Amino acid sequence: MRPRQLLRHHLFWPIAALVLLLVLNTVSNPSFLEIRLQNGQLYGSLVDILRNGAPTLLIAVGMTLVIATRGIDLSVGAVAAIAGAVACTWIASGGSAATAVLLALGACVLLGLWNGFLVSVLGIQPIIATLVLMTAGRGAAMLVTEGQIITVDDPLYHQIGAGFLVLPIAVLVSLGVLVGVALLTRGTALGMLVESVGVNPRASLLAGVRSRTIIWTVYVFAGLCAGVAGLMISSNVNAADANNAGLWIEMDAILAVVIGGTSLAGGRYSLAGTLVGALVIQTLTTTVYSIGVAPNAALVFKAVVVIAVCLLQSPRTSQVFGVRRKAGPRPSRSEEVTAA
Amino acid sequence: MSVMDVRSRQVRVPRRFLPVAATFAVFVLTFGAGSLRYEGFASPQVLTNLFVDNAFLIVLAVGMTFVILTGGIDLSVGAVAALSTMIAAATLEAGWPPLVSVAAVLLTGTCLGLLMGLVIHHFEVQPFIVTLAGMFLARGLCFLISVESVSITDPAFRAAATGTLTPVEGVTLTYSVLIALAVVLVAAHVLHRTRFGRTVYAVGGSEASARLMGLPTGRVKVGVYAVSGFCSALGGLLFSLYMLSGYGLHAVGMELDVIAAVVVGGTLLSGGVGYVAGSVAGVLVLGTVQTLISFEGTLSSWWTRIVVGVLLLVFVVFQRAVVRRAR
Amino acid sequence: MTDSSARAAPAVDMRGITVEFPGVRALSEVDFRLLPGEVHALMGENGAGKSTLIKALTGVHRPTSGVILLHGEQVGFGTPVQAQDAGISTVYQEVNLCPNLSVAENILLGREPRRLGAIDARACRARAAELLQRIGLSIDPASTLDSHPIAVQQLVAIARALAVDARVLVLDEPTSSLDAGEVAELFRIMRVLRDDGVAILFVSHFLDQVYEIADRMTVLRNGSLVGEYLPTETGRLELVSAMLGRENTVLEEVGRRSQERAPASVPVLTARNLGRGGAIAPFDLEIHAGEVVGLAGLLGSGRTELARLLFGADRADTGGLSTGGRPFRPRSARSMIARGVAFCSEDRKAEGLVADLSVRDNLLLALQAARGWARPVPRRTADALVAEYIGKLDIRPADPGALTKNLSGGNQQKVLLARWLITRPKLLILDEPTRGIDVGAKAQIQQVVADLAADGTAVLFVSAELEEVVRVSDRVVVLRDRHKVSELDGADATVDRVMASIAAAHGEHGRAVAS
Amino acid sequence: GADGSDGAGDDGTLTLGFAQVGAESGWRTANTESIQQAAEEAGIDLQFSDAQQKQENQIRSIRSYIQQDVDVIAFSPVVETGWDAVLLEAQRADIPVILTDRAIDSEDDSLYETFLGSDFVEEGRKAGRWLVDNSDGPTNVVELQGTTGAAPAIDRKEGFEEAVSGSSDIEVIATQDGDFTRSGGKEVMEAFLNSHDDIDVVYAHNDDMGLGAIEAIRAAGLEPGEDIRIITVDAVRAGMEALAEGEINFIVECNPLLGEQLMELVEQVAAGEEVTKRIEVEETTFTQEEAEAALPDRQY
Ligand SMILES: Nc1ncnc2c1ncn2[C@@H]1O[C@H](COP(=O)(O)OP(=O)(O)OP(=O)(O)O)[C@@H](O)[C@H]1O
Ligand SMILES: Nc1ncnc2c1ncn2[C@@H]1O[C@H](COP(=O)(O)OP(=O)(O)OP(=O)(O)O)[C@@H](O)[C@H]1O
Ligand SMILES: [Mg+2]
Ligand SMILES: [Mg+2]
Repeated sequence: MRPRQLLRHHLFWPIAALVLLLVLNTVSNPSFLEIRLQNGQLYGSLVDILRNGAPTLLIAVGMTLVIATRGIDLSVGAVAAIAGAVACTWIASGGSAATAVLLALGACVLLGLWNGFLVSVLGIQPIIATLVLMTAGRGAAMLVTEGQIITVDDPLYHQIGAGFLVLPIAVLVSLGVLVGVALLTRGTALGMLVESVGVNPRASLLAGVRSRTIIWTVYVFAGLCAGVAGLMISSNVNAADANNAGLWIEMDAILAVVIGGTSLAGGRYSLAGTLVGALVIQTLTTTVYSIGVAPNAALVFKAVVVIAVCLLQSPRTSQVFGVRRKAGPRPSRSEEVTAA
Repeated sequence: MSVMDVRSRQVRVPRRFLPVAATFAVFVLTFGAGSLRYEGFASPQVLTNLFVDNAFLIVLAVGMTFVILTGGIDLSVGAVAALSTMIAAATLEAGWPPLVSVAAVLLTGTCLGLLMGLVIHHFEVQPFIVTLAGMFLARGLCFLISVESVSITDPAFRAAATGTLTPVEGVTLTYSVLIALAVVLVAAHVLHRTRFGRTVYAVGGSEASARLMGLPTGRVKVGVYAVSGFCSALGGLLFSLYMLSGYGLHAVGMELDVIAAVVVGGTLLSGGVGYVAGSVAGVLVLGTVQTLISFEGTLSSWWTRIVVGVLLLVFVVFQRAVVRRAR
Repeated sequence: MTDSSARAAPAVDMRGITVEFPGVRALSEVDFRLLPGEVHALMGENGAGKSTLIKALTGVHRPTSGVILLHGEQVGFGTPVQAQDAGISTVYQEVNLCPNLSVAENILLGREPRRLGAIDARACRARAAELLQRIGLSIDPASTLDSHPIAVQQLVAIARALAVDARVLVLDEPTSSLDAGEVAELFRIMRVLRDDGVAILFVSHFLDQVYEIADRMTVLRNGSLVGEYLPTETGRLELVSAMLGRENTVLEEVGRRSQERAPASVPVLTARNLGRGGAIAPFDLEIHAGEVVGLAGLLGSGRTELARLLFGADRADTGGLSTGGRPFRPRSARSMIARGVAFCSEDRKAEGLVADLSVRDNLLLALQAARGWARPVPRRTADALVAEYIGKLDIRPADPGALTKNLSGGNQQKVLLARWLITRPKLLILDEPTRGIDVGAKAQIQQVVADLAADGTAVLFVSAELEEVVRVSDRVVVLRDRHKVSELDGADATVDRVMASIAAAHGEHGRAVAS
Repeated sequence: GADGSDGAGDDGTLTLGFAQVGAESGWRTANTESIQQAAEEAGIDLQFSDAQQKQENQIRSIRSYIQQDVDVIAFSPVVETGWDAVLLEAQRADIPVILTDRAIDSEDDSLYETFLGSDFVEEGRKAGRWLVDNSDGPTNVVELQGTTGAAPAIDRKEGFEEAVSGSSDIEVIATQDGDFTRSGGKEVMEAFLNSHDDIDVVYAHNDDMGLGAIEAIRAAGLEPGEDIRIITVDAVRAGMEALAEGEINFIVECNPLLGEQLMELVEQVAAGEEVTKRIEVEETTFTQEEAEAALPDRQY
């Protein structure tokens, strides 16, 4: 009974994929799992994976809530670029790191408000509403930096993306936000209301749920997450690259959310799943770099891993293999049909 | 009391055509605005160029319309188009006859689409993910064929690419335009005059209901991805005529342009509502934006992006307003 | 048990059917036989397994064990398509049509007349019009389905089922939101088909209807077969106790509430000249605390529209509301909820339940929404409330964690009702609250309404079943053609008087049909 | 719309339609600015468009320049192939075309007047030659490649390999796509550092990746420029500063400032003069000392 339940857990296969990737890395490079403590900082490939995955994870956390309301936010990459651009330009022109961060995050909140306005008030389809900012936002980021890569040299700012408190600060921030969101949404009624808006917006509205405010809030939160992620990305390399920072990160974030078992159709979400998903994605990237999959084949490799995880995770697969009962009804398919 | 008199609410303009009509109106307005602002804009050739430059987009948008109508999404279209250019270029370079090469491209695209459809339907994996993986796969395959761009030197292809028609004095168009328009007509016919098409709408409206109504939902769900794969391949071929080359980085991010065009054309991403005509209008609108920017000629790189975003916004908001007013 | 069944070879013969869902055994070892040329009623409480049996027959669910014979041949349908091809035409309980398509398209989907491989639009229109005509529904076949209320959608689903020459016709609660006129029409058609030798499986919770139309009845209880009965030989009481598994159940439905109306208290809600173009002509209405006001009228008379306007679910063009003497315009559902008004929609699938969430979440949704996200209902209180209402309304399975979408239709309806009861509103608007509810539960719900009123809650009660409206209401408001035509009070509020008011000549309100 | 821009020709000002690749790097932005500035100084009317790294956009812009009947068209091709159709159109409309920065791969070189730009292979060779001259003993090199398939990436790799192939000591032990960006460079370098502990030299296809690698090397507790030597291409300001500070060891210049040269060419071509098919931009290389000297008057 026990192993069977384990096999059916929605995170079993993503975690299995994660383990497999780690094994693959360890085989090709035995020192892969090594972690050393150096000047009070943990150091090693695993830590690198965590640190490089931190922005994706953070964005994915925001994205999870947006997706739970049946939305999607394509603009996070552009918002991240804007955050980096604003902060670095401010610092480069002599401002302090603290005001730079505040300024950047303020801008991101505004952008989140904007997305939320388009989606919840004007009722524009989320994918298009956020596509607007995805396109224009990157332009705005370049406007701020005037197309240059702004290099900064501020030790405090550098801490956000590359600093350590035993673990990299970026990792601590992302995990902190993840845990915070989990506590906030599950400890209060927020999670339930978000899910209810995602499953049946009309019914929720008639039940008195403030759908509009909720939808608005999740976009603002996604914007804020993207902003912090943008600060991490730019601070990690001490530079704001408006054109490339956070490019396609929205896809990685969405991928992470979905691998973690949250449906793009809205409704139930899993933050733990998002964490696992983000780790899988980042480990995949690192694997490609470090076991030297030829750059040409890297994308094929990625496709194969993603598809494999999704196929194994599919309820249909577990029906065909393993957990087969004697010709039982096919619940997955019929579940959608409202029982009558 | 046996006959009930249940009056439906008065319908003024056929409400379902409103978004499409709105998009066409937006297109006409922008084009008009461009003509007033820029010399040489109001020429028939500029209008024709919208089709010439966007023939491949139109074909991709048609395929995407099928998928979105069922409530799905296909992120692989850009990558499959790139793969098509690559296969065409590589096979032609290897000396295949053009027709065989074309057949190979179309077959590959359709098979890829079919495969994704099968996974989506039979394993119940979300379309977004399957097609995203399909996108990685197709791009990866491009680079496995060659990392560099490959020129197409086949005379037949070159003739097809550079050959022009002059239906009216002063207006030239390419064969691609004719192919794209033919695809649109066929698609409209399939969607509205065949059971397959009706089922596409039904699945988008309510898949569970469609299944209970005894419609072949599985076949249709797989089918639309095959259609989209085919359209991507055909679009890729038109693209390879446009570029006369194959390259793994062709059409990067084009899936988003295509989705934008379809949605601007009034199709709902939740499925069940929309028309190919709307998607064509959507492509024309996006094409007009590009043309406006070229004619403006003073925009820096960043302003270009900002203007594209803002114009997209203006269109969508305008369209929303029209549709809402009519409610 | 009778031996009349032995006469003809059964059209459908289901033997030892067992259906299991993860953790639930919905049917166990059920035998069921349907003969050609009969109307066979399938009876049972909510959640007894009627719909599941139907879905097992039509290939939606595959039985864990058991065999199905169709005209003597063993079949095993994997999908509804196969069942349909084998000549079984089905109307499922929830309206299962495509809201985005037109009425005509919905009727003909998958069987459109074609010419040269292409759909023949003209033939389609003609065929759809003919089928609508057949069930006596005069709506524009080109209008989209979702522009029609549930009752019309139900009729469209029936028209669709009649579009094929099926030898087996399955109707799962087709009459749940129809009123007497449509039901009579439907029965006329069913009789014609029966006489043609079609085997008809019919599910309904209305005993009157069953006794009127059925030739035989099969009763299920808790997923098991209780027995087969003939209406001519079985009394209602006997049937009901077979369904409920209890002897001497109180079949006596809740009587007309006897107390005198609370003397001219301040109205809970007053509508003045409230109206919406194309939906309902401006009307005045007062609802007092402790009063049950019934809304009566035919299909499409505007009952739902009136209720929605009062709740602010739709926006009014004219007039306004007032509570406690203070006038206001209803802006949104939320603002009305804040004023103590609750609304239970007739369309539970689209506007009521949050299907993917648990019963618990659904029950608490409105209460939680009113409190705001930051103040979750304390766990203990929540558990107590959920347990209380699951018990009070007898929601089955009594598992707060079950997904609402997996509940039977009647139980879903109870969840929706309980959601609003939990909020203790001042005015409860109930649009078809007993739709799809079984006999026992219906009495229960009527009792709940009576209790609410006794506690001082005002109730606006909308139902297609006129008797029910009259029984529970202190006052009946009659609607016709989207106009409020009369208000019947006290002794005037009888079924006959209401009928008369509904049927009164059109000339009576000359300005009719405002739209 | 032929009469529309005849006016432009009448008053003697030339109109140049320039289709830029995009603004994907600081180098490109410097390139754009140089062209805009030079056009202004030369009194040439510049119609500028940005293709956002998409060839189809660039083709579209060129088409619209033909529609607008500009006097000369110039562009930096996104990719080498696929220009024949649109250039044929330009040729039919009698508009001369100049390529900048990157070449095209076409059999018919009558389609353009001239190509003004760098020789990427030569840049790779310069980097390789410096390494051969400046290393003794076994040297392990890791290579941070530009975007897979991009012409500069392919050519710089090829040139470098060619130059170091003669030396048996120098070995390229790993090569990976760093996408021409800092974060790409940093992430790939981290992975390299974790999987190889014997890296002597980093060869990065542009400064940005090199700068990212510096961050990674420093984070690993090593001294960039000392423990691991770094060679890059481009010589943008940030790179030059790092070079002057000793964090980079050698930079091969790839000069974006071809505005003036371009404007001269435009005038010549418009006047119908014959120009050579291939004009190279003046480029040099920088060692640490040279960088210090050059920095004060670098323009970008
Ligand atoms: N997909 C499903 N998953 C789990 N349980 C289910 C599912 N469908 C039905 N059930 C359960 O099976 C039982 C029988 O349900 P069914 O819908 O057949 O009842 P019914 O007799 O039609 O009731 P009603 O009169 O309320 O429509 C119920 O307990 C229900 O909860
Ligand atoms: N959204 C809509 N768009 C167009 N017409 C509508 C819409 N909603 C309702 N109608 C029409 O309004 C009429 C009145 O509907 P309403 O739901 O008020 O009737 P009702 O009296 O409640 O009847 P029922 O018993 O069906 O609930 C119906 O005939 C329907 O065709
Ligand atoms: Mg049922
Ligand atoms: Mg109603």
